[in-house]
Amino acid sequence: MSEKSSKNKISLERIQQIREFSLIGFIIVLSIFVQFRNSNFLTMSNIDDLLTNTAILSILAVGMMMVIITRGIDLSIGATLALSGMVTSMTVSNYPSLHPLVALLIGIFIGLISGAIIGLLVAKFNILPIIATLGMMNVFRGITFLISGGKWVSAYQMSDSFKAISTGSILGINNLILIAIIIYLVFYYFINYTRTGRKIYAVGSSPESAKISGINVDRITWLVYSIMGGLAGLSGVLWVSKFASAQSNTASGYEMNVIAACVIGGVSIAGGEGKVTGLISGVLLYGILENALPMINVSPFWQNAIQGAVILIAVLVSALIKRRIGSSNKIRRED
Amino acid sequence: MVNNSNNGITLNREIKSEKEFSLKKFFFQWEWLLFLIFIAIHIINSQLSPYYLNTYTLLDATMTFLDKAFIALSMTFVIIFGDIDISVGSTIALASVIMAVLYNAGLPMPLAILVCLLVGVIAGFINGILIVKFKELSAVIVTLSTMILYRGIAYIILENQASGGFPMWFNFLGWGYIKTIIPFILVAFIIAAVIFYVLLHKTTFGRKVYAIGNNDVASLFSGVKVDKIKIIVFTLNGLMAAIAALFLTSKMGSTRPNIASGYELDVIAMVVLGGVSTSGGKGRMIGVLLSIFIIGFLRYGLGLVNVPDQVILIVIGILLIFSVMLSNLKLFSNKS
Amino acid sequence: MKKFLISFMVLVSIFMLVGNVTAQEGKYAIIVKNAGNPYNEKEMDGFEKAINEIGGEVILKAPAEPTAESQIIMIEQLITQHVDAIAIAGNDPDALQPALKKAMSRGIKVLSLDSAVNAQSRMVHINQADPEQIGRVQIQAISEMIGGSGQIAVLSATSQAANQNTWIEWMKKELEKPEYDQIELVKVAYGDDLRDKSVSETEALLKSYPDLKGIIAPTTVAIAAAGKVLTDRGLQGEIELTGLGLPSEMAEYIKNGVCDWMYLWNPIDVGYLAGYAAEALVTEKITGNPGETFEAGRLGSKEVIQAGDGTEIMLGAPFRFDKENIDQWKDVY
Amino acid sequence: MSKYILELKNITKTFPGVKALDNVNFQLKSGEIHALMGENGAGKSTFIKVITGVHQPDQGEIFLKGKKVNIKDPNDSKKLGIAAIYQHATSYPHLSVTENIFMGHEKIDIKTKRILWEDMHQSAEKFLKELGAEFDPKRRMSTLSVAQQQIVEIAKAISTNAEIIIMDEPTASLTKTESEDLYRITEKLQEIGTSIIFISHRFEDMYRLAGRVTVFRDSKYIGTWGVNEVSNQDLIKAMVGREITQMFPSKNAEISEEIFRVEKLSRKGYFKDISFTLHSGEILAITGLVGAGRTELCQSLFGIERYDSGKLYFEGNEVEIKEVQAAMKLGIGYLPEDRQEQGLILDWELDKNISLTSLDKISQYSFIDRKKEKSMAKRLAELVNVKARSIFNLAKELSGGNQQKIVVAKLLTSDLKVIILDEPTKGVDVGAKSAIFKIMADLAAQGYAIIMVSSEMPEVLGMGDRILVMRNGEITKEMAVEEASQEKILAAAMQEKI
Repeated sequence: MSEKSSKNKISLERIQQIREFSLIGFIIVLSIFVQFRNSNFLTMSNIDDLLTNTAILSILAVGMMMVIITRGIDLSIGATLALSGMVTSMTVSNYPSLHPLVALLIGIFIGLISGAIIGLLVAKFNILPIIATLGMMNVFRGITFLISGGKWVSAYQMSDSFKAISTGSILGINNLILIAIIIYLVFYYFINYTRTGRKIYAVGSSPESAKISGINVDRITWLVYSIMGGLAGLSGVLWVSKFASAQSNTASGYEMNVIAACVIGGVSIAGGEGKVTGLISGVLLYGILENALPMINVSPFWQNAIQGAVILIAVLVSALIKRRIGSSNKIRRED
Repeated sequence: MVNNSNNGITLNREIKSEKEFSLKKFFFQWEWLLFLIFIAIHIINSQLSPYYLNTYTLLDATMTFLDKAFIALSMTFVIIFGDIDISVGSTIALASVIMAVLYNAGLPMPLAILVCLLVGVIAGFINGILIVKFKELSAVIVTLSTMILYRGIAYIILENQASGGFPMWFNFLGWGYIKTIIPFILVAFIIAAVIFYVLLHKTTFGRKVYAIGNNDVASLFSGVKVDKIKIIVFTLNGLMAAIAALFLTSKMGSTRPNIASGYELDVIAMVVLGGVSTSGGKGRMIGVLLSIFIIGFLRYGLGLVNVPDQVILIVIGILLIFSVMLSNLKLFSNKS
Repeated sequence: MKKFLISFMVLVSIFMLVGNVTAQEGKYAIIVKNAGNPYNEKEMDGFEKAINEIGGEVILKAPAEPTAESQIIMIEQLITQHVDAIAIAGNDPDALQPALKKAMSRGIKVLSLDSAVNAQSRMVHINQADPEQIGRVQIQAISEMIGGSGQIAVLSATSQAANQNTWIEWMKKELEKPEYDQIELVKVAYGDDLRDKSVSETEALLKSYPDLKGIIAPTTVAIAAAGKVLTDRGLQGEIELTGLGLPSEMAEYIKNGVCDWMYLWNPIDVGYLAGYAAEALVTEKITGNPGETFEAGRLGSKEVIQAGDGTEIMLGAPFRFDKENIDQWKDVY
Repeated sequence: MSKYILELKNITKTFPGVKALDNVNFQLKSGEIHALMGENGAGKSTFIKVITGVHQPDQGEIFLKGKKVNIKDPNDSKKLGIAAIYQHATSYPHLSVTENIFMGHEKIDIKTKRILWEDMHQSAEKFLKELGAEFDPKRRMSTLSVAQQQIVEIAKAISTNAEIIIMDEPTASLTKTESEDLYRITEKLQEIGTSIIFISHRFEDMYRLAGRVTVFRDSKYIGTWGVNEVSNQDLIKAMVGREITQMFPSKNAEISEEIFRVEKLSRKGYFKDISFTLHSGEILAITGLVGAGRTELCQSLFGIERYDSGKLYFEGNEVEIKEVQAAMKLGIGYLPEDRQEQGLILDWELDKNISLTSLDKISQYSFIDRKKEKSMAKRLAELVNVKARSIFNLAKELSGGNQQKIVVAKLLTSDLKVIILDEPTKGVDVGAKSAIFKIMADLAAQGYAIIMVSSEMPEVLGMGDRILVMRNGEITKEMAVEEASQEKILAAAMQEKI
């Protein structure tokens, strides 16, 4: 393959930046439009609500981004979330004096185990991620149902300290938002400033090269699914704490929202590509759509179609931008 | 590198063009394993329920799962590309809703059915054209967006209403029998299955589909109209979703924008269990057919002894993972 | 491969134990909306209790997702098992018609409970409470709570939910009465019976209508979600909440004063009544015509009445849950 | 202390069904450049992977500086100071140059384990400068040219402080000048004391760089010679196992009427105002540096990428070629540069590969006639003299040269008049090369018109009847082979715009 080089080159950072700026631009335009229709949109309290409601999605999106970077996908996170939420809340209802931190740890632990199983299936048994997670989604969901016996855990069965996990706040910032921020800082550092974090990109960018240069591809693959599971487990606890109710069908289908947020945020399903900064704008746009559509009195029957159209447009536009840059840069080798 | 050249130019040698029959190769095929599972399921089911092993039951059982199986036929082509189409459930809803609304607005039923098929074709065509024109986007992304969009349109059209009241003869699709015991849907499915089998395995079209799934660049260089064939396959998938919509709508007698949600994952599970690899280029129609009936009868049989749905889901989930794990053992040749 | 087959068979035979088949005289089946919902579980409990009292085999079915498609498959499976009666809480009033008609044509008695299927698909419906009464009583309650004037909103389940839609229609009819002139229904929002969506819809209501005085949520996920939002924001007393919800889910919010009272019927009784009605249909004590009566165990004598173009059996008035009685019910359902 | 820095004794490695290395010996002197030669499939690649720990030998011992070592994985070899530059670049296309250089041994803060990006960028820049490259280390790897990527690979090896660097066919995709740069870099490495194993097909690489040469054949060690002690012919004989007397066949094609004419063909950003004619029986060689637009021109002539303007005349009639099918219908065939990616479906049997270009010939109403297909495949496979047991062999099981023959067989399924060959001998070993040249000569003799794109001077001069030199998307020189020389071609390929 031959290519022209050295002329008109635009660096990797530049491509990402243009993409992110266009997304942020879109978010701003959308926000102004919504604000125009409902002046309550850009108030502190609504922004607080918006961020709180997006927090869990954003936590899951970080894990999903890492999975997708390694060319994988995880459809089981909704089920893992429900399983962890159910087990934790059942524990809490039986031992009301349990410290909330312990509850969080239980949830993360359950998530980690679930994720580790999937990681094992994908890394060691070479089962394609979409199949492994599709199968385990059924299994986790079924287990949640069996252990709960079809019952819900309701608000009155949960201790106040447990519910306070998601309602409490520090320095006026809701705990959920704080947890999400901490997660983002931790993973921003992990992905950009640790060797293991960079290996995730290496594995996704070229598994063959990674293998030859001595990176343990299986271990990295296993790791990202375990992290994804752990984050889903954490989200499970936050979810049941936030809504003060645990059901076996909690967050059913939620994985699609998370994947959509990642995609809007510029994470490439083909692997190797995706940044935390991009992801934040993707998650924000998704959160704004969820928050704004009810506020500007869009008919509930139109909400689905509008969401679909916005995702499609966001994806197509970003593809066009990339193509523009690509053609002036003649990246003909990428696939 | 197995066949090393070492003797330089010799006289043109005879190259064999007849296949050597290998018993091992013949039996170590994915389809045989599926066949064994298929038999096992029937043995287990008949042990579990006294009602199971009965011509009526078995024939009737097919009515419960064949509607989505139609999509599995064309989804096989999509997955052989290495692509995936998760918008089919929404396409069903959209096609069905438009058909019902137009019928109730006075359009004769046969025309409404045609429109239903046309909606499926258009929905599939849009998927296809977007995937071909935006090669940097994977099919997952495109169909994820249209999945939300198509169902959204169905909601806009019908809001919270149901629509139905179809003529009596329309019931025949989902509920009718031929020769009093053979479900019409089974007959229709067998015909469709034969057509798709031939299309995939006997025609140049099928050969090109495999070629694209294996290596689309080489296919393009070999004169295969890659884009055109991709669009056709996605359009076909939309059409099959519309056909599934006909059977499902007939079965329910009325329609709503929320029908067939989650169908896409059922369909994908059928195809994947059938040995079609989502990484593309591999898989056979026979495997998919076996897997359709394995999942269908397994569900039906366990349902017949009133195993909770969730437990059935666990069984299917484990079956899916185990079978794929087994196929990874490289024991099985799994070629086109 | 052998190992696989053996383990597979073992697996399946374990599940065999779950659904044990014992041959008895009558076979009664119930299909609820979906599994994993305590309300539906309680309906099944009640149904099972009734059939045990009568003496008969009971089959309990609950699809994983609340869809008509999965219920159709279950009806087919029950037809194959030659049950005597099917009681169903329909996920769609019309879409089950062909399947249920097929069942009836095979001599199976079909009745619906809780969420009705259309009159052609059933012999009789077990009505937990009169929809008219359910609709009107919620308006009366909210009016009393907000003092007869102000903006109210409804937070429902999905836009498709038949029960909720009927109730909302009756709410609107009740609102036409002159005594509610001061009350304005500003919006019907849909939380799709999802926790996250119900919460964000509630928040949107609060923000879009700063003068909102009351919320009616005629479904348990929505009323609990609204209860949670109002609790978290300390809005008890400022915005009133009522509707239909499970006592267990609502205990917290009734006790803390966010929701002064709400309504529901006893799902155990709904299932229980369905069980006796099924037996009455099978033994042909009733045929589903108006005026027929039968004994429904501890519920006493019940009468079949005309309702719309079909017939139904009424359980009774919706039950009012408040601070006084919530503790005795919260652990029941 | 042994005089060898690296010594391998009696190495045997077996893969299921194949003995990839059979009792092989090898000795590398400290500070030497040692050429390793052999045909494709001789076991060179496996040999490297044994040294770098990607594969473990079944038998045999490895000594490093006289000490026996056990290399279990690539990390071990890295620690021992061994680095390899593989034939197919092992880069991460999505990541920056810096990261490609430092992947796995990033500079980190000793205490916090934090990656020090600035340090890395700086040393990456330093390494690149040392190697005479001047691109920004923050650039994305996929935006680099093949030669630039090669330099990044070398920088990667330097960054690990490797004492032994193995280069697997580094010049295969490079042009003449790029190769020269590489030679210089390699010699620089030698100067600072690095020992280098240099694997190549090209004799000129060996003569230019190496002090000693080792030859493998059929997974076996054949011998080691001083470069100055061994003749070209002897080496070929050692590699091929027989003598090749004549690399280029004598041409006896009759060049007759014009068949194809290109007038002012342009595609923005790729090539401009290309005009030439082509006659039946003629071999037209197009040469120039990689990136001169040769491949793009050919792909436009074959309808893969559309040209923007210009006219095409085929047998005197004006034609438009907008898609591959149009080109094929006219009788134009194209043999792509990258046979594995563009020419073949590696997981397919030979018969299906061969028939893919002409499915309509073996089908009726779109139904494939397997009998016809098999007999066509058999006939053509035998015609191009593929070494395979049956037409049901998978394409990936064949050697590079035989794979190339299958791609040629694919072309021959249709009735062609013009055949475009893009780098037909790239990565092909000596034995197969001469076979391919013979096929080309035969085709020309049968009246086919042939366009051959090649970067290999001897090939251009040996096979072409007429030579076009391209530079920056334009034709800078057209000459008959009689008046051409290496110097003239090179001057035309590199000259500034006239």
